[in-house]
Amino acid sequence: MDISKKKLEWIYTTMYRIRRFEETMLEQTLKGNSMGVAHTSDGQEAPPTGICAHLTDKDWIGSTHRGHGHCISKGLETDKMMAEVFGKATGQCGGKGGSMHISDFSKGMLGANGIVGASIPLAVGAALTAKLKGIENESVGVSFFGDGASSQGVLHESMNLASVWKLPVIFACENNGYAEATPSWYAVSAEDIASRAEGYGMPGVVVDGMDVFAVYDAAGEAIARARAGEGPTLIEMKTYRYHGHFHADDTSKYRKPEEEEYYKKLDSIKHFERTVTKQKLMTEKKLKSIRDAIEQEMLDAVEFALNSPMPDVSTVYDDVYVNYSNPIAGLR
Amino acid sequence: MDISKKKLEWIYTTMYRIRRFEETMLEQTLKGNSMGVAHTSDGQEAPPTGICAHLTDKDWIGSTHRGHGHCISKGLETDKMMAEVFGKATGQCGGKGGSMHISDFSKGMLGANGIVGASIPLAVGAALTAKLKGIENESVGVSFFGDGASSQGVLHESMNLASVWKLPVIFACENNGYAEATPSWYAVSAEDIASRAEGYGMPGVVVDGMDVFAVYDAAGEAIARARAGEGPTLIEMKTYRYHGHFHADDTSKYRKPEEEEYYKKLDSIKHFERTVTKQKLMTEKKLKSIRDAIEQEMLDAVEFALNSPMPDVSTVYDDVYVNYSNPIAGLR
Amino acid sequence: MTTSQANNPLGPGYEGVAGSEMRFRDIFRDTLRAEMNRDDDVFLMGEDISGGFDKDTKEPLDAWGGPFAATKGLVQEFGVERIRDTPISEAGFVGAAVGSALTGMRPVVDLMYFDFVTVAFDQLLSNAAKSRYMFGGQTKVPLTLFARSGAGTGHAAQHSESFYSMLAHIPGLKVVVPSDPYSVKGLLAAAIRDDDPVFLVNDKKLINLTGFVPDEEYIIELGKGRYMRRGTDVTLVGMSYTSVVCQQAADQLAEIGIDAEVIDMMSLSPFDEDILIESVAKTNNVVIVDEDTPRASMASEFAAVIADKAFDHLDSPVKRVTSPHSPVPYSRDLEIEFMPQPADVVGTVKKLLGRE
Amino acid sequence: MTTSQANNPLGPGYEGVAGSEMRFRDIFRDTLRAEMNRDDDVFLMGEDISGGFDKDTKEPLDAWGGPFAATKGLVQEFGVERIRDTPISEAGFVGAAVGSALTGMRPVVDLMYFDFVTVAFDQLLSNAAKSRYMFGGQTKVPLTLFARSGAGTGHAAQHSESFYSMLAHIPGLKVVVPSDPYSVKGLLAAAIRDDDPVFLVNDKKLINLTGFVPDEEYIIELGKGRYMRRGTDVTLVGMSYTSVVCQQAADQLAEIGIDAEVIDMMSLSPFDEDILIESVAKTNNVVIVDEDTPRASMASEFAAVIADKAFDHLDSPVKRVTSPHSPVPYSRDLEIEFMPQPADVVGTVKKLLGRE
Ligand SMILES: Cc1ncc(C[n+]2csc(CCOP(=O)(O)OP(=O)(O)O)c2C)c(N)n1
Ligand SMILES: Cc1ncc(C[n+]2csc(CCOP(=O)(O)OP(=O)(O)O)c2C)c(N)n1
Ligand SMILES: [Mg+2]
Ligand SMILES: [Mg+2]
Repeated sequence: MDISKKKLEWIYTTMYRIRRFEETMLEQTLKGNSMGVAHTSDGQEAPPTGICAHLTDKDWIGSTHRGHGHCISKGLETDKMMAEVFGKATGQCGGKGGSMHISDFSKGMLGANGIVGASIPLAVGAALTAKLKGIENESVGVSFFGDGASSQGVLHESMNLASVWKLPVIFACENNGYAEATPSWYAVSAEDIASRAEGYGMPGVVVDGMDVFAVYDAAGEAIARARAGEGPTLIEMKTYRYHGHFHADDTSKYRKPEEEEYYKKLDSIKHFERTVTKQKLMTEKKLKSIRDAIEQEMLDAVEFALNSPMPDVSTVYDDVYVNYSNPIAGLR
Repeated sequence: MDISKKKLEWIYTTMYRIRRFEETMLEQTLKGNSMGVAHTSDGQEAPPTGICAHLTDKDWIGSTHRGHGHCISKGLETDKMMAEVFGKATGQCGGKGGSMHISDFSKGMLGANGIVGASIPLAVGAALTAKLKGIENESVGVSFFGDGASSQGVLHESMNLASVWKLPVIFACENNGYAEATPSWYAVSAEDIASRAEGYGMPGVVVDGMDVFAVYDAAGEAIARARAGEGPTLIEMKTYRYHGHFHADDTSKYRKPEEEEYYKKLDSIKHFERTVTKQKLMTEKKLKSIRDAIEQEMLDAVEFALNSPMPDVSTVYDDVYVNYSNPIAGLR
Repeated sequence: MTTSQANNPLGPGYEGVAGSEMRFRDIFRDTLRAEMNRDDDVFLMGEDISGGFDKDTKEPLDAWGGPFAATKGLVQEFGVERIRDTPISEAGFVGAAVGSALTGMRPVVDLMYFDFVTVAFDQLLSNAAKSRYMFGGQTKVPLTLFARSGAGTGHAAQHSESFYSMLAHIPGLKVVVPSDPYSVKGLLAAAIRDDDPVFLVNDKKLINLTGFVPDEEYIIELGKGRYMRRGTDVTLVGMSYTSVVCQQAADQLAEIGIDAEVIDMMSLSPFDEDILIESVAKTNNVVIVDEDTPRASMASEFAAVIADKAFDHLDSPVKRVTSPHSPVPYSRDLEIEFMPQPADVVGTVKKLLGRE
Repeated sequence: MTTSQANNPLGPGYEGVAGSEMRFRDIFRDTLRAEMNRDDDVFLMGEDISGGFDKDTKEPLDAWGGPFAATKGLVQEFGVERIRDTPISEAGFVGAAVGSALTGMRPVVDLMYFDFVTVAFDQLLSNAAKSRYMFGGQTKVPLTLFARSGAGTGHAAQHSESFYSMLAHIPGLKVVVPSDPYSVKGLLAAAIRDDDPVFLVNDKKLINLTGFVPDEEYIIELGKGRYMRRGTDVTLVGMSYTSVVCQQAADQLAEIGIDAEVIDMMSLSPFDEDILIESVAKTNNVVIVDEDTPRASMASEFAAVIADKAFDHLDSPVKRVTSPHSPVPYSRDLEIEFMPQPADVVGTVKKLLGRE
């Protein structure tokens, strides 16, 4: 295997962190500690991890409503993420954004986004910045989106733009088979979404999205192309979300138990563990120590979030603009 | 040739009528008799003619800013069209629409449309009506759009919708090589726009859009599929506009004379004339009598338009709604 | 069940009519069902309005039954053709709905969250709203759209909009904003039967509200407001959920001896100028309460109409109580601060009438 | 060239400054050029802003130089990277511009006709306007957009919009509406240098207008209005082209002895409340003139602010002169009827002051 030991550890840490963050967050949400809508991405750890393993803080990613995995892969801190979901002042966005708007511009994370498809052109724009500044080799744009988002026109506009301008963009489609309860076989008129790449003059690859090594390899190739100035790639990763569309969604109403079990067998974390132990790249002990550290991190994150203060209500009026203070406090 | 004599006459009449309508209209516009912006489609006679040859008043078409050819192919009367372009009360829309909004719902013509790409889903909707009413066999939707419009997201959304719902739609792309001055090789990331059809689970065909027989054949097949309930087709017709993007546009600034001459040699009307006379399907005499009738029709159309009254200014306030008279005459 | 309470929301003439206490969400669905039964040309489109299909049988599962289960059960009654699940292509399917309306159907589109109208904005504004006019009255667009608006549920900046003012700005479109079970029944039926495009904006905070609904079939004329409470000291103008806010404020004002009149606009385009003028002519004071952000809003519009046509009746400045000029924040306390609250209305009225 | 006319549009302090009479279109381009020279991060995107490429050499032809030749010549100076022709994908490239602004550039987007903003509406509203707020102030969006608005050129319903009110409604976005060569220079420079998204709406009827422009570099502070004419009898409030209409109306009113004050708002969001109040406090009468359609419009907003904050100064109802609540018609006579004309303003003022 052509992955450094350090990278392997990073991959495992990241995937396990995503898994446990989602499970912990869901638990907390169902307890009433989070105040809004939360979409979990456990099961889908491989796509963001395998891709972001190739990125630095100078690369940019655009994300979705299901953004926690993207955030964690891009290096955001789970305590500030948890606090944001809890609506606390110490949250990543001061409690103003919530689960669907976590972002960290210092880490190259352009924000989760509540409008399906809307973040796709943002990553194209980040890539355009790189091209204009002549730093494509060190700053690519990755746009994460789902199978459902493939039906949004802005994806097609973005693919065409990135292609005609030869921008360093990775279109990273996380096809988890469903958009809410709607199966992709119903809503998507192509067998593989990746097959659409050809019509936009870019390579399209289908990857097993439960296999982080497969994602890592495909992403490595695409990102290398992008950094070399050879333009965009569409990567479709077939994956699966373990929980409902959002915290209160009951998947049994639209997914068969067989199907859920099938994917659990493919579990990306287990697959990683089997692979690295079999190939003697990491010891079970090392794996466990990583898991233990993450468990502690989650306890700390929840504690941090719980103990953090609510934002001051005066912050409602801040940050509408940079250069102009909001003159209308609701005309009251 | 598998086309009835009557149909051949209709095709020639229609193509020549489009040609002469555009030339006459342009002349009148440059004289100042039309008041707005007008886009001519001479050179592009084959696509609408070859397609609409298969349609009846129960079929629906959506059109573009360059809509005169579509209107004429769908059976609209040139005097009312001319009057509309002149902004007269007798115009197809009472002078309220102008060149970019000519429509005739009694003829299955959903209107020219000034927003690039915006009419595409309208044709999908008409096809949906047919499907819901169980009359797909007699009512298909045809969406005309240009190479430039292929970059609008709504095209892709519409293709996907038509495909997943198996609607009787023809996506009729008139690729004239340019969107304003922008060449399609610059703006379109595919060699052939038709190649995108595959990604939407529908057939895509490239046709010589200067050859009305080729268009007729391809359209016949696609429309037969649609009427049989087998779903949509994308037809890309490579064609050329003889005049500028709009009445005041100078093509010499962005098109080479060689290129213009090349297409003039392929002229669809001349090609038709050569073919039918060579194959002895129509006589030169018959062709001439058709041309003469059209020349007279154009004189009549201009006269009708010139002599028609301007709309009463009170009509500004009509027809904003069906069921509610406009209460605000500009608050004056 | 029969009601005779004088203070029912139906106004005079409705005392003693047969009806029952119902949830907003239930009467919404019942009305959709009734209109679909009444007219075969009515059909429904949207994401997960049934929700999910069995992979083998292709049968609909009705797993969601629409956002907030608004259409639950309808697919069993009407089938997948008329309860039509869509891909996430709002511009495409709103455009298709317009095309369908232009060719003889009466589509009803569920846009889920109101915020998503932005991705279909061109189809709504350039096609739905303009077709009749720009084609010289040749055609009509009997299209209904609905979506859920409003802050207060922790949905944050992109799922909490109340920007119905922008829709009401658009000539050719109609906009209605029910505020209780009674009004949603009458307005939804009126919208579906209307030959113009109508957008029904449904505040999320109303969805589980209960209220009296007559059994009989009725429509509420588009463009008409109603009195929710009669009073003499000040007019409170509400729309959508702020009608509830106004009523709560009126209760609190009553306790300190201020007799407020409450108007529920119900329709924003067209809207009821007469009721505004009539009420202000009596009370001489007015506060308009709107959860939409203030600039170029319906609150501004009502204020402008009053400042023009009821100017001579005014004893005090025309006041607006609105959300701030900002996106909607996520955290609960911030959301509460963001939304106009009864206390804000009470405070404004007291200041206005010099009763601080 | 030096001006000293007291009645210049620049207000006090500008007598004697060096400058010259220029066309609106020319100073617009000059300002773009100056800003691009000033800051390498500024670049321009839009359809045919250079226009056309040689098939063999791939060199830009500058065949259009932008709609109405607004950017003609710039591609020669700045090259195709910074004068970037786009496919017809407004949602895509406005979104890309937002992404680019979030990552360190200062994009300027030419949307051609104002009407086309509808296809990019979501990117503008959900991303450009909200990013700073919903991300808790982490970032800024130094994005400028411009487009051509207005009726009067026979472009019909889908190429003649003036719906800047809808943009001004959106928190997080700023909106400016220059009305002459002087103001477009200062507002465009200010917009490009501003760290928030700013939309500059440019009425087509202004494009060939000439006026005095100082040579020196200057910006006009966003959110400030100005007096175009001082008077004592009535305040006329204009914005974009209606500032010209107001001045023409004021000339006509002067002939019958009515001394009108004319305000040009210049910025719609934020806007200058103070100038409105100050002027109405003096004249006690006001007519707001707006080519946008009336419902929930900037005319409504200004009326609402005046009816609240200048209420005690008002001697007469707050009047709006706007376009009708309808799409824009095509035919010339209809278009003229549609647009607010000086005669409409004069008629309204005469009625208001009882001078009929
Ligand atoms: C424009 C828009 N339409 C609809 C929605 C509601 N919605 C949120 S997530 C979602 C499904 C998205 O599916 P997919 O892209 O496959 O992502 P996944 O949820 O599977 O991760 C929908 C319909 C939305 N947020 N934005
Ligand atoms: C959404 C939108 N963007 C831009 C325009 C301006 N515009 C009108 S026609 C045109 C070019 C269209 O090219 P194409 O689709 O190839 O059609 P053609 O003009 O070649 O017939 C453009 C950019 C528009 N009308 N609508
Ligand atoms: Mg999915
Ligand atoms: Mg073209």
